[in-house]
This record gives sequence, structure tokens and C-alpha cells, in this order.
Amino acid sequence: MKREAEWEPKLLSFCCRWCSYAGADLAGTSRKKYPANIRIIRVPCSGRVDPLFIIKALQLGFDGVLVSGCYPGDCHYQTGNYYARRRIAITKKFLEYMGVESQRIQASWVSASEGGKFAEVVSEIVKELKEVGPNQLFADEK
Amino acid sequence: MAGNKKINKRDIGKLLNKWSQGFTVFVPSREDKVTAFAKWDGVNTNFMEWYRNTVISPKTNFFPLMEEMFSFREEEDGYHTELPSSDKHKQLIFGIRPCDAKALSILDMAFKEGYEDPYYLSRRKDSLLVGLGCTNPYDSCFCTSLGGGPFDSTYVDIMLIDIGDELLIEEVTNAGRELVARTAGLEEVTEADKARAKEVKKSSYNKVTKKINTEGIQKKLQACFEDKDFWEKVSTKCLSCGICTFLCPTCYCFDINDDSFKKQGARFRSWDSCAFPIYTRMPMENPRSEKWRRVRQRVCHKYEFFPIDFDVIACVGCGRCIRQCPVNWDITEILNNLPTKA
Amino acid sequence: MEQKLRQEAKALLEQGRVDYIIGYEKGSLKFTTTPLIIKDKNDVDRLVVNPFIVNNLSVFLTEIRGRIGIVAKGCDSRSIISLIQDNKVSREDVVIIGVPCSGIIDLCKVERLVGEERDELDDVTREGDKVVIVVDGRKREFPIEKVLFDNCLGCKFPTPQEYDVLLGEATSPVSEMTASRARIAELEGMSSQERWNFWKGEFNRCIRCYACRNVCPACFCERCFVEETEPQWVSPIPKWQDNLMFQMTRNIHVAGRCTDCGECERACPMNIPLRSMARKMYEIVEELFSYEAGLDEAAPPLLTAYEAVEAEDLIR
Amino acid sequence: MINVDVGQRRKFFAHGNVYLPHMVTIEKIVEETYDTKTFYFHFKDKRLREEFTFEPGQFALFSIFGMGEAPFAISSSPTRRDHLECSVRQVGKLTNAMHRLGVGAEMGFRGPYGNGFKLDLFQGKNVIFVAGGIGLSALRSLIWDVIDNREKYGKIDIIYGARSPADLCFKYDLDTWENNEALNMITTVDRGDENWTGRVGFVPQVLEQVAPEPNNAVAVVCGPPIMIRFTFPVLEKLGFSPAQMVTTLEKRMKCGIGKCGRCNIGNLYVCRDGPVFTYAQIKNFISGEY
Repeated sequence: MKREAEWEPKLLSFCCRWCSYAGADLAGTSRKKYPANIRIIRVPCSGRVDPLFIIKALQLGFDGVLVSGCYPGDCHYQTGNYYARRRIAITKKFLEYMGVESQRIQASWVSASEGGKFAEVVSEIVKELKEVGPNQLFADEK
Repeated sequence: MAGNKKINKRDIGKLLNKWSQGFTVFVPSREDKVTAFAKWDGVNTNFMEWYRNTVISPKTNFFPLMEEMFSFREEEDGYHTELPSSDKHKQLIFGIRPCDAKALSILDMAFKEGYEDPYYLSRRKDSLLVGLGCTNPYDSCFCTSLGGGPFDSTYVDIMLIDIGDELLIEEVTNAGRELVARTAGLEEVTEADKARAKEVKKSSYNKVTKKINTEGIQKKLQACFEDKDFWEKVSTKCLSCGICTFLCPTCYCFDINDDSFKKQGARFRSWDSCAFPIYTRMPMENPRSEKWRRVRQRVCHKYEFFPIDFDVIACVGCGRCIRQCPVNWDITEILNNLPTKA
Repeated sequence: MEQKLRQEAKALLEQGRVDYIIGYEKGSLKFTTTPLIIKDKNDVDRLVVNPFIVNNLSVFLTEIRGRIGIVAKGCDSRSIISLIQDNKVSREDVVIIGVPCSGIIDLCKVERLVGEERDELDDVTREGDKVVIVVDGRKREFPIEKVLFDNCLGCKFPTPQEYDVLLGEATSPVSEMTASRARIAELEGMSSQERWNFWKGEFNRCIRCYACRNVCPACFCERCFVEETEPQWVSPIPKWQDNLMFQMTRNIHVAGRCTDCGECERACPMNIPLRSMARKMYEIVEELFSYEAGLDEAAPPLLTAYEAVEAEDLIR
Repeated sequence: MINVDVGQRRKFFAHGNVYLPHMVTIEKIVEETYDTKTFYFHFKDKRLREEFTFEPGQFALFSIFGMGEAPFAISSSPTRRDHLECSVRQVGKLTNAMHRLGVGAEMGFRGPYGNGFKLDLFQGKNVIFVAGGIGLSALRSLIWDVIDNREKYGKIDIIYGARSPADLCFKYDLDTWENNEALNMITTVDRGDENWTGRVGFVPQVLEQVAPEPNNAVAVVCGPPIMIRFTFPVLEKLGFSPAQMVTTLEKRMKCGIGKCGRCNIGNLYVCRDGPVFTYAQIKNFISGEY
């Protein structure tokens, strides 16, 4: 509906408190530039993210969802991100099949020292989301 | 009682066109992959070829799956509520089966007695039921055990009897009589037609083979209310899904919930089912958390409790609950095998 | 097969090896069967095995307490293994009476094939690779594939994967994957938008009776997320958005447990093609993690395990 | 036949629609315990403020728009017309939302519903009130009514219990009643704490110790279902007949008017035929249906 120039995508991000949230923090403190389209929810671990959160975010109208955690092997709880990886993988593939554009569901590994990577990831995703357009998936037909 | 008019099946389209003046006509439809009563498209009458009964009962037309009760919005001076604009159209349900028409009479009582339910009653008001007798009942039908029958015209305004190429028209109520009187182009019935109708009625009555014995059923249920072993045994295979209650033409339980975003929204009511544990769940306690209690509630509500208030069993024998049940849980088997006190 | 089943069931009850037998008996309507749960050895003669034993009886395992002898087809046996993997059922408490399955007849397909509803059929019998349908005294023969459930058509494991008793010779897979996943293939050929619109239309019809969930042996949560109110993830109002959200999440939750038994789609009174979701999830799981549900009772459940390197291409 | 006199209440329907709430404004909030608050509120509509009447024991459905609706007893006395009260324990989605409200906030209100206490049943008799936890809120309006017309009644016993001293509601009322010599007020807790010097014990046990005389007496019971279930046998043991035992019940409700189906005990609906019942009415459905 609203595909005017001023439209900006809204990206919801679940960041693990040990790596990615710290990475996002570092991106900020080291004054790395990245789009302001992101809203971050801090989670204890990427393994905390139930696929339900992702679907709910899309239903609430977010244009994209990013789950970000520690690199494999670096999880503060040893294995949380491995479980997250399986869950995110099936969620992404399954929602794609249902008709959700693949760009809307994103995942990344960002360590606490990778402020630069965090800024890059967000910039890339926002760019992709701009190409896909607004999330009208759950909108009622008017 | 017996009508004097008839119509050739070819001309049903014309008839419905005439009746569309003044009514919104609903006919059996399978357009949306499941059979239900849908707004007539103005052309198609092929339902006469396949229609036996719909999966979704016509209660939906008066008590829909979900409906907005009112909307609300928050403004500076507080909350404001607004009732939805009531659709003023009068519904004509064409081809309703006698069992489903009787079911509506049961819903009428439930929604009218005591406090009146404005939503149901406003839809029901001035609606017209054109019944179509069942020449070919299903093997899951047991209407004859509940005082009904495939040609029971008690609860319709007009009854149609399929005698082959033609439909005989019996006017039942004044509203029905008026509508038929206003309808031009109907043919006169012959003695042969009447004889044929009699034959059709008799043969289809005999086709309803499923039976329950309703004699003293209230007493019997009352006697076994505390028989936990019995209820546990008969409820084991039930899955606690809502199919039987949702498809039941006489089930009227509902839930009320709000749907809102930011400062505005609406309150909806939607079907609910006594089969769900959450239906009676309170924060600290659930009086019907166990499955056997829920199964007992469904059976007893229809056959014991509702009759106390309204003198009629809240089951019409349409058989949907048996036919659509994923585990073939058959209420007639339960009712025919109630324990008698040793 | 039926005689052997009854003997076995009787012996199990007599020897006190099980408290219950869960099997099938003749249903109350034509051609139907219905679950039979018995304690008394005198009831074993009610047990039947025929091409209409549709239910996946393992759904009762999480509810009925005690040692249970259970009749299981190929897919059902895998559901049982899956429940064992999830610690919902202990292997010692079940005696699996395996039925080598050669496909279950879908009465809806029979109805469409002959253009008559089931009440009107005099008989439907299986004769080898054929199904013989008698209508109005007239015999009609069709290849069996025409009337089997979609999930039976592509079934890789028709013989139970785990059993204590097998009632007959192992059967070979019915390899008809093309027909089995015809709708999925059709959907895959569409654009995202078209697919989403398709599902939107289907779930507009959903009445939220929860039969899909309750009939599913993999859905064993004591309290389902749809019933949560703080926070309320899914609205109880059956709007298509929430219906779809419920079903998508349910499918993700049962990923790696779903054995493609097809019960969700069979139970749905609104004819929503639920298996086209479940089957696709099954394929995704197989493709990504080479995992198939219910094949190894010692294996950890899909979502509680991992490999050091996998699915990395999906992550930045 | 259904026996509800709707006619009297119709004038309180908003726009003639029984499901449409009126707006009420919260004017005061009293924190009874850590999880229970009493809301004082009045109608936004002036006409209703003057005309609205109810009977002790009746309830109403309160809503917060966007969150839903739930039934609560009107716990103020019908004779005090300046405001209404209801007490709410925080247990779920709606009650959590109510507890977040402040003075001046609006709620939806529809009612009154239910039968209320029939005062002629009590007059001239000894009355024993047995209440547990927040169950007292449903009896409070009746107790006050009885106290205000003390001469019409015989001996009055009030046995009130809560899980712990911190769970005792309406402490200001309890104090007043303790000091009222025309009443026998007994307070008990399931578990005491270091400061508790009063009685310890479950309500049914305390009731058994107090052993009120059944002759010419009525017992009124309200509390959590478990307490109610254990109290009836004690009363029976003491010689009370089922008709002498009155209770007011709580069930999950949606409509409040006997339509939505879930609050039934047999053919009786708590919202329509209750919430006040005699034990004689419901004892046939003893197996856990209430």
C-alpha cells in the first residue's frame, strides 16, 4: 500500500547479550554508521529465540527480523547458538515456502569485538528490505 | 397443510431470482472447498444434484464463527464504544434440512429466553426458512429418534418435497404462505404428485436407520452422572477437539475476546467448545480439566440440562458430530449404552 | 492378520505384560474404523485390521497411563519412536504390534473417483494392486494408487521401523512421490506472493477447532502456546492471520517429530491442505539435516542436537 | 423454565444492548494485600450514578478495552450510593491489566447480573459467615447490610481465613468487626508468621471448632473452590441441612447472562441462576463441578 519514498523498513533484531548485543554496542561507541531502522531486543542467548517470536514480529508488521548470536563454538552457554541455528534454518526455509520473502528472516553471527560487522550486516539487510518493500503479509485487504 | 403448488427443478433459478427481491438468498454451496450455505450467485442451481447436507450447519448464518460485538477507541475524553451497523438484509435459507431448521428453533430459545441476545435475534428476525425434505438421508442421520424426520416441516416456513423432476411446495407458516402467494408462475399440484410425495416421504423415513432410545433419557443420565468409570471409558478415544461442537447446529457456546491495536479495536465473539480444557479454566482451578467431565458435559447438556430449561432435547440427530469426528466417536452408541443402575 | 492380532493381544493381556491394548475396531459408519482401547481380554475379538485403519493411535500414548500394547502402521511406529526419543513414552512400557502397511484407503478419494458419497457404496475392498468398488451392485476396479492417502503414496517406511510383533511380511514402499507431493510442487512453482495468498485463502476457512493439533502425536505439550495469555501470542479470535500464525508455529514446533502420517489433514473438517505444510517441513528437515523422524529411538530429537557445521549458508 | 427477571435490569443496558459496557471511572484504589486491590469507581454517566441499584451478592462484568472482560462481585454496600467497589486479585491477563490502572482510569462495566442474596432467608436467624481469601469481597456487602440492620438478625458469627497474614483482605473491616461486640469475629490463617498471634488453621477446621448451632441458622460460605468443598461436609456434620447452607460461587464466565455456556453446574448457570446457591441446589453435582 504505502510504497512512497519516505517509507523506511523496520527491522527487529534479537541480539544475544554476550556477543551480538555487545557488538552492537561497540558499533555505537566506535561511531560506526548504520541505518536507524533497527530495533533491538536483548536476549540472553540466540537459543532463547522461539520461532514464534519471529512470526509474531512479522504479524506485528516488522519488515524483517534478525536473530544475531555468538559464532558457533563461542556460545556463553556452550551450545545455545547451535540449537538456534537449527531452529532459524527450518523457520527461514519453511516461511519462505509459505510465501514470506526470504529477505525478511535473517540471522548473523556477530562477536563482541565486531562492531564493524554488526553495522555492515544491518546496512545490508536494510538495503535488501528496501528492495522487498513493506511487509503487507498480515494486512487485511481493504 | 399439503401445498397446491409445485415447480419444475429447471426453474429453481427463476424462483430464486424472484425471491431475491426482498431477501438475500442463501443456498448450499461448495465453492469454498467445504459445503456450507453461501449467498446465491444468481445463476448456479447445480446444488440440487449434489446437496445432501452441508458440513457447516446453517447456524452460521445467524450465529457466525466470529462477529464484532462493538468497536472501541480511546480519545482524549476517554473511551467510546460503537455498535456495528446491523446488516438489515433478511435472509432466506433455501434448502435447509428439517433437522437444521429444528436446530434453529433450539437456538432461538437459547438466545431469546432470559436475557435476549441482540446479535442473533436481529439476524434471525424476518428470516425465512425454505426447507427441502431429505429424500436421501445419510447413514449417520438419526433425526427420527428425536421427534423429527426427513420431512418434518414444523420449523420451516415453506417445505419443498422432491418428487423427481419437480418440487412440491408446502406452505407452513403465514410468512411462507404469503411468499408463495406472491410468487407467480407456479404450477398446480395433481393427485398423482401428492401420491408420489407420500411415497417419497415414507421411503426416506425408513432410510433413517440409526436410532437412539430417548425414553427416560434424562433420568438415565441423571442416574449415571456420578459414574466416573463409565464416563472415563466412553471418553478415552475422544481427542478433545472442537469439531463436534463447532459443526453441531445446536451448539451455541461462545467466547468473547478483544482485538485491538494501539488505541482502538473491537470486541468479538467467536465459537467456543466445551471440549476444550481452557473453556472452563480459571487461574487457580479448572472444574472440567479432565476429559471425561467435558464429554459428560456435552452429552448431559444436550440430553439432560437443556431439556430441564426448555423441554426439548438440544440435539436434532443431524449426525455431523459422528460423521466428521476424526475418531468416529458416536454419541448414539453412548446414549444407547448408558449404564442402568445395578 | 486379524486373527494373529487377536491372539497376540489376548496373550499380552493374559500374561499381564500390558494393561491396555490400543487398536482399531469397526466404526459406526460404513467402512470406518475407530480406536479401540481395551483392558479386558474378552474384548480382543473386536480388534480389526483392514485398509481403513486411518488413525495414528500413538496420540493416545501420552495420555493413557500404564503399559500399553499398541497396533501400529509404519508411520505410527515412527511416531512412537519419536515419543520415546522425546522421553514422553518409555520403550519398556509399550509393546508395538506392527502392521505391515500397504497403504490406507482415503474414502474422500473413493467418493470423488466414483462420484458417490460413501453411504451409497455397497463395498470397497482391496485386491492386491487394485481397489474394487461396488456401487448399485456394479463392480468397478481401479488401481489402488487412485484411492490411497497422499502420504501413503510416497511412504518410504510402510513396515513398522520398530516392533515387538510383526503381523505378517514386511511390505515394500509405494513409491509414488510425484503424486504424493503434487500440491507442494505446484506451490513451489508459484511466486512468494501467490503462495502467501494461497495459504491466506485456506486459513480464512479455519474454524480453530484444533483437531489438527489434538490428532497429532507430535503435539504433546501440556499447554499449547495458543492458550497462553501472558503474553497472548495468538488471538483466540479465528481471524486468518492468527489461524495461519498458529499453524505455521505448530509446524515449526513439531519439526523433526512429524512422520508425515497425514492425520492433521485427514482430521481437518474444513479441508485445509495441512499436509502440504507438514510434508514440506519434513522435506526441509531431511534436506538440511539429513534427519527423518522416528527412525532411531536412541538418537536425540532434531531440535536438541546439532552438528558443528551445518546450515551456515543461511547465516551471515 | 428459565427464571430470570430481566425487565428490571433492562434499564441498565447501554443502548439496549446487554453486551455493551458503560464507562466507569476509578476514583480510589486501596491495596488490600500484595496481590489484591479494591477499586472505588463511579459511572461516567450522571443518570446512572443516580439510578443504578443492585443487591448484595450480585456481580458485574468489568472490562479493559483491548484486554477483555471478567466478572467480579460488587463488594460495596447497596445502601451507599456515592460509589461502587470491587476487589480484584491479580491472577491473569485482565487482572494484571487492572492492577496497572491508576486513579482516573476508565473501565467498562455491565451489570448487575446474578441473583444476589435473598435477605428474607436470613432475617430473624443466626447467620454464620464463612469466608476465605478474597471470597470475603462477595460477602462484604451482605455483612455490612446485616450489621446496619443488626436488630433483624440473631447471633452473627464471621469466620474468615486466608493463606497467611499477608493474604488477609479488608483489614480495616476486620478490625471494625472485631471490635463490634454484637458480632463474633474469628480470623484465622493457614500459616502464621513471626508477628501473627491469632488463630492458625484451615477455615473448615476452625468452623468445626467454633461449632455454631444449626437451629434457626443459616451459613453463608464463600472462598476458593477447595475451601467450599471442605466446608460443606463440616456444616453437614454440625447438623446444618443443605437448605441452610448458602454459597456464592465463582466460575469462568464470558457473557454473564447464561448464554456462553461455561459456568454451568448441571442445568444451573452460575451467572444466571447464581452466583448465590443453597447447597441443596447443587449437591447433586458434587463431583467437582463446582
